[in-house]
Amino acid sequence: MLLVRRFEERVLQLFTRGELFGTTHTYIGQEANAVAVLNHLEERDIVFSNHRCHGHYLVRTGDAEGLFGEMMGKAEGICGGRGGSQHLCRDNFFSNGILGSTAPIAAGMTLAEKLKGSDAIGALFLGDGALGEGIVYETLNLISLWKIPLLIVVENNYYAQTTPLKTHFAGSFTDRAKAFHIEADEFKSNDVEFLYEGISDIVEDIRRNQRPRFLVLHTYRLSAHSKGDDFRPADEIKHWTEKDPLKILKPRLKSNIAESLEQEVKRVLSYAEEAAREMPFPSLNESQPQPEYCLEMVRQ
Amino acid sequence: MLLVRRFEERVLQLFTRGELFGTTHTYIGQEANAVAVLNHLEERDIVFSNHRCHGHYLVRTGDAEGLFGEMMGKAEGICGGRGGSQHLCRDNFFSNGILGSTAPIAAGMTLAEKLKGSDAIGALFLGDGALGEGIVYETLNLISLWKIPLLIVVENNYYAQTTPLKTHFAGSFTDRAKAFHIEADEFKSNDVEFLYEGISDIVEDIRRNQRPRFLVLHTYRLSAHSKGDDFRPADEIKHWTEKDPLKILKPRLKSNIAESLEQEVKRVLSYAEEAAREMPFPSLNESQPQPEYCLEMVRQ
Amino acid sequence: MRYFESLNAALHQLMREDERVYVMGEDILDPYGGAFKVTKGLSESFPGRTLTTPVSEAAITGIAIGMAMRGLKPVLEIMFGDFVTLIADQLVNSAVKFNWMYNHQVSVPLVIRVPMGGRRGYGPTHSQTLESMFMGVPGLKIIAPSHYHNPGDLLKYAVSKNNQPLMFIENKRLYPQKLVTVDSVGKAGDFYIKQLANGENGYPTISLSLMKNEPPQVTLITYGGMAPFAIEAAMEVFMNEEILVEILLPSALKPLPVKDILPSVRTTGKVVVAEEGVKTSGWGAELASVLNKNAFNQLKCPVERVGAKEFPIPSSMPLEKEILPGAEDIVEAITLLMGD
Amino acid sequence: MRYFESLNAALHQLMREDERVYVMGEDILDPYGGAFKVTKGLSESFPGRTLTTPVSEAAITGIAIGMAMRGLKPVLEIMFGDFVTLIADQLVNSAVKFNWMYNHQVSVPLVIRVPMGGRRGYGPTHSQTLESMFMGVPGLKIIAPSHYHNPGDLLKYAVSKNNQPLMFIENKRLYPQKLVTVDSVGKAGDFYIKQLANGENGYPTISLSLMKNEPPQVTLITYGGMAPFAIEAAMEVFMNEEILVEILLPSALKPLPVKDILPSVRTTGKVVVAEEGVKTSGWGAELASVLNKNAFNQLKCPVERVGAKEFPIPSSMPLEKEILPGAEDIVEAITLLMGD
Ligand SMILES: Cc1ncc(C[n+]2csc(CCOP(=O)(O)OP(=O)(O)O)c2C)c(N)n1
Ligand SMILES: Cc1ncc(C[n+]2csc(CCOP(=O)(O)OP(=O)(O)O)c2C)c(N)n1
Ligand SMILES: [Mg+2]
Ligand SMILES: [Mg+2]
Repeated sequence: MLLVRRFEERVLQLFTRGELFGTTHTYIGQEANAVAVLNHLEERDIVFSNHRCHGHYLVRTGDAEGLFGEMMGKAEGICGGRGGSQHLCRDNFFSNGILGSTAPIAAGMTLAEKLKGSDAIGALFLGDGALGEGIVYETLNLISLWKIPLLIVVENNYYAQTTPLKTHFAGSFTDRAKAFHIEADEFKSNDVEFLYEGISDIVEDIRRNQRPRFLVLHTYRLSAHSKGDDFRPADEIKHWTEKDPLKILKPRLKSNIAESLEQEVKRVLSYAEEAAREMPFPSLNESQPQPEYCLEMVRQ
Repeated sequence: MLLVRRFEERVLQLFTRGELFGTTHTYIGQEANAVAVLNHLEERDIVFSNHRCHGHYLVRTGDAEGLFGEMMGKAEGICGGRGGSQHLCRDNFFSNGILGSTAPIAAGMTLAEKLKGSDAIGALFLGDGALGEGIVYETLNLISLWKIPLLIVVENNYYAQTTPLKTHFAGSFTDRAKAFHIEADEFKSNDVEFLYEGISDIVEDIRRNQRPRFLVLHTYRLSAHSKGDDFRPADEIKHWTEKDPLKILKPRLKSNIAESLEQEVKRVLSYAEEAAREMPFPSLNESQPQPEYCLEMVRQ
Repeated sequence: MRYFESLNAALHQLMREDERVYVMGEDILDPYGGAFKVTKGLSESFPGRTLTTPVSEAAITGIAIGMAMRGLKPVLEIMFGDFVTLIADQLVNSAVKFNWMYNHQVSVPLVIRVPMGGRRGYGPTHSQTLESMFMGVPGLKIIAPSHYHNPGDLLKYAVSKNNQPLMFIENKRLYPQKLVTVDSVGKAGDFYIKQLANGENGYPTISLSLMKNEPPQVTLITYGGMAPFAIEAAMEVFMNEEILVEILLPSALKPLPVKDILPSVRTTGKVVVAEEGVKTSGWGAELASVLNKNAFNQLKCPVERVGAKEFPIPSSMPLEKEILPGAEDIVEAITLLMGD
Repeated sequence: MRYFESLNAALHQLMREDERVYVMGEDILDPYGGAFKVTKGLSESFPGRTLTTPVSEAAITGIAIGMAMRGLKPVLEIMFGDFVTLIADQLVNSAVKFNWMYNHQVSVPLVIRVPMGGRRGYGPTHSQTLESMFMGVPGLKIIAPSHYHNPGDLLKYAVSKNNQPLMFIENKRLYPQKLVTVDSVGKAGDFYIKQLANGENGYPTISLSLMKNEPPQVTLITYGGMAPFAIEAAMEVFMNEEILVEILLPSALKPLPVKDILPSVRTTGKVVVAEEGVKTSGWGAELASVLNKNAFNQLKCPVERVGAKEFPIPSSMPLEKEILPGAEDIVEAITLLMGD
C-alpha cells in the first residue's frame, strides 16, 4: 500500500519534470481496495484492470521498475513502452483504456480457464463511471448464465472524471448486479484489514462454487482524475483525507516498523526509478519487422 | 386486433406465393399487447417498434395498404419500398431492424419533445431477446437520470428467435429496470381488456409526472419466428393456443358482431392487398438523384 | 457440395480434431443450426463446445477474445454482417491491438465468421457489405472466399494456422451455391481455372480465363459474392465483342495478395475492380491505389471501379438491383476500358 | 485566436443564436469545460442546453439522433476519437440511414465532434485517427479543418446549414495552435494562401504556395493535423532542392472536393497524399483512386501515399514517431516523385 502511494507521488513529480509520456490516473486514496482484493488471489488467477491501474499492478507484481520504465516509454518497460500508463500486461495481469470493454474479455479469459479445468478465477476492476457502458450489462447477463467465476470489483470513488456520481448514475450499484441474479456486496471503508476480512468469503465462494460475484467498494481518490485540475469541493476532499487508508493503518504499526517500511519503499523506488531511467528507448526495427499484412510492394 | 391477425395471415400466404421481398416476423398471438398499449397513446406521442412491427403499425395507423405495399417493395408503400417489413416510418411511428439500437433514439425523440415543451410521451417496444443488448441499459440509466417520459414495453414471448428465455436471460425483467430506479410492472395475460385497464395508470403517470416506466408483458407468438421452421415443443404451442387473445375476446362479442367484423376486415384487407399489388415499383431515378456526396467526377 | 455445406463440414472437422475449437454465436444450436445453417449438427456432436449466446454481439466478441487469449480457438458467428458495427470496438480497440500493444505476451487467434451481402430483400439493416470499414485496421486479416475457392479449406486454415484476429466474410447469396469443381483438363464450365499463390499462405487467388494460351486483354478483379456476376460479364463481353478477360478472385482481402494480381495487370494494362460494397473508400480504392503505384507504367487507362451506389440497401428488389452492382455494370466498365 | 478557442466561440455563438442547438458529451460542464476545453463556458451561459452525460457513447449518440429527428440541433462531443468504434452502429445503421430509408420523412442534422490523432503519448486507445473507417458510409459527411481554415466558421456552417449526420474531426495537436491569418498581400508566413471553392459548399480547400506566379511541380494533398508537417516538408524541399510544392488542405474529407484538387494535379502531374491515419485503405486510397481516374493522362508518376505504419499507436514517443508520418516522410515521397 505504501509502495503504491509513494510510487504514485513520484509519478506525479516525474510528470511535472516532463520525464513521462502521455497521461496518468493515480490511485492515491484507493489503495486499500487493491490490497484487500488482490491478496486473496492466486498467481494463476486473472486480473483485468482499467485506466487507474498502477495500484492494482504494483500490488499484484511489485514491479515498480517495469512500470516506471513503461511510463517513461522504455524498451524494457512492461510492454516495451508500447502501452504506457493504462495498457499493461504481465503474466496474468492486464489493463486497457476503453472503459467497460474489458468486462467480456475478462469473462472470456476466466471462462477459458474454467473450460480447461483449471480452478483459476478472474477479477475485473471497474469504476463507477464505467458502469455507464452497456457492455458491462451484457457481460453480467453472460457470466450469470454461464456461471463464470469472475469477481467484478466496482471501485466507486463518486466521480467519473469530473462528473459526480449523482449526475451520471441512477439507481443502485448492487441492484444492477442482482437484477441478473448475481450476488452483490458493498463495503464503504478504507480500512484495509476490515476489507481484507470481508472479501475473503467472497473470493472463496467464487472459486468453490464457480459462479460470479459483484463487489462494490465505496472510496475516494485523493488526487486529481489525471494530472490536471481538480474541481471537487475542498471540504469533501478534506473529509476523505481523514479516511486516507494509510492514515487508518499507520497507528496499527509500531512506529519503528512504519519508519523502516518508509525507508525500504524509498530505497526500492529510487532504485526502480533510476533503473528505468537507464533503460533504452525502443525502436521499431528492433522490436518487429513491418508485419506481413502490409504488403504494398516496393516500387519497380 | 382482428385486422392485425388477418393481415399477418395474408402476409404468410403472400410469402408462400412469392409476392413479398425479404423476410417477415409475424405478431400472431401477441396482438393484445399492441392494442392495449397503443390505444392509450395520443397522435403526438412517439412509438418506436422493432422487427416484429406489423401489429404495432396497424394498431397505430390502420394503414394495411401502405404496409402491404411496403412489403411488396412498391413505390407507394410506407417508405417507398425502401424499408420493407422491419424498417417502417409514418408520422410518429418508427421501426428499425437492429435490436436494442432503437432504445436511445426513442429516448432522444421523447426528450426533444419534453425540451420543446410538448407533452408528448414515447413508447418503445422491445422483445426479451433485445434485452441482451447493452445499449438498453445505457438508455435505462439515461432516461432515469434525465426523467424522460418514455414507456419501455418489453414483450416477453419466451424466445429470442430460437433461443428459449432461460438460455439467453438471467435474472428478472422488472429488477433490471428497478436497478436504475425506474418503476416497473408486469402482466401475464392475453386478455386485451384486462391489459388495457392495467396500463391506463402507467401511461397517465408517465405523461403527468414526466418520468419513464418499464412494462413487461409476458405473452407468446403463435407462429414461427419468421417465415421458417418452428422447433418449439408442440404442447407448449398448444398450451398458448388456448390463450390466443382472439379466443379470449371472441366470447365477449355478440356473434353477429364478430361475424360482421370478420367480413369488414376481410373487405378492407382484400382491398388493401389489391391496391398494393397495383402500385408501381420504385426506381432510383424517380426517387432521388445520386446524392451530392458521390462526387467522383465523370471521365474526361 | 454447396458453399454452406463446405463450411459446415469444416467446422465439424475442426471441432473433431482440436478440442480447443469452440463455436459460438446466436441461435446456432440444433435443430435450427444457425441462421444460415453453417453450424448445423455441431451442438449435437459437440454440445459442450457449441455455445449459443444471448443477443449481445459486443460481449460475445469480448468473450471470444478472452478465450483466444487463453489458448482456445473460438470461431464466432455474427448472425448478419450488418452487426459488425456493434463489435467494432472489441475488434479495433482490443482484439487486434493486444498482441503488439502487450509486446507479444499474448495472441488472439480469433476467427469471426460474418455473412455479408444483399440481394435477398432483407433491407437496409440486413444486407450490407461492410468489410471495407475494417480494411485499414492494423493487425486484422480479412478473408472472403468465393464458390471457386474451397471455403471449408480456407476456414480450416484460418482456424488452425492463424494466430491473429481474422474476419471471415461469407456472402449470403453464395451459401446455396454449388462449389465449382475443376475437370481433368483444368476447366470449370467454359473457364480454365488456375490457383495462384498455390497454398503459399493458405488463401489462394483463383484465376479464370476462357482461353488457355491467349493473353487476356482485361483483368477483372473481384471477390466473394461478385464472382457469379464476373463470370456472366466475362462471358458476355467475349460472346458479343470477343474481349478476353482474365478474372482474378482473391480470397484474401487484407492483406491484399498483390503478388497474385500484378502479373495479369502488367500484361493487360486494363483493370476493372468490382465489389458489392459501396465504391467510395471500398476494397477497390486500396487496390486501385496499389496498382497505380506498382503497375503505373503498364496501366493503359485508369482502373475502373465497380461497386454499390451510395445509398442504404433497400428492401424492394428492383430498387436494390439499381443500387447494387451487377454483371451489366461490369460489362459497362470493361467496354469503357476497351474504348481507350 | 487558437484552434480550440475558435471552436469554443463558435459553439457560444451557435447556442446564443439558435435555441435548438444543444451541446452534449462527457465531462463538458464548467469549470472543467470538456477534456479539450472546447465546450468551456457553455454550461454557465446555457445551462439547460449543455448536457453532460454518463460514460455511454453509444446511447448518447442515439439520444442525439433522436433529438435531431425532432427538430433540435445537437452537437455531440465524443471525448476521444478512438471511441467512435462504440458509436459505429448508431451512426451506420441508424443516423445515416433514416433519411433515405424512411423515404425522406425525417432528417438527422447531427454534428458529432471527434478529437482524433496522436503525438501526445496517450497510447494505443487514445491516439488513433479512425475517420477513414467511415469514408465509405453512405449519407455521412466528414469535415476536418486545419488551422489554416477557420474551424469555428466550419463548425457553424456544419451545425446551421447541414441536414445530415456529420463527423467533425479535430486533430488534438491542433487545439493549442494559433489560427493562421493572411496578411494584406495574401500571405501567411512564407506561403501565399488561396481559398478554393470559396465558400461554395461552406467547406473550403486551402491552397498554399511559396511562389505566386510560378507553376508548382508537385501537389501535396493533406488535411487537419498533418498541415504543419506539410508546411515543414514543402519548405525543406524548396530550400534544399528548389522543388516548388503546392499544398492543398481540403476541409471536407467526404465528399472529396475533387473539383478543388484536380486543377493543381493536372498542372503538376505529381502528387503526394498524406494523412495521419494508417495508409492502407485510408483517405488517401480513395483520393489516389479518384485521381488515377480523373487525371490519368496528366499523372507523370504514381500518386505517393504517406500515412501511418500498420501498428497500434504506442505510448512511447520515439516509437510513436517512427509509426506516425512526419515531415521527413513527406519529403521522402516528394523526392521520390521528383526522381521520376
Ligand atoms: C469508453 C471510454 N469512454 C470515455 C473514456 C474517458 N475516460 C477515462 S477515465 C473516465 C472516467 C472514469 O470514471 P470511473 O469509471 O468512475 O473511474 P475513475 O476514474 O473514477 O477511477 C473517462 C470518462 C474512456 N477511457 N473510455
Ligand atoms: C443487433 C441484432 N442482433 C441480432 C439480430 C437478429 N435477430 C432478429 S430478431 C432476433 C430475436 C429477437 O428476439 P426478441 O427480442 O425476443 O423478439 P421476438 O422476435 O421474440 O419478438 C434476432 C436475434 C438483430 N436483428 N439485431
Ligand atoms: Mg469513479
Ligand atoms: Mg422474444
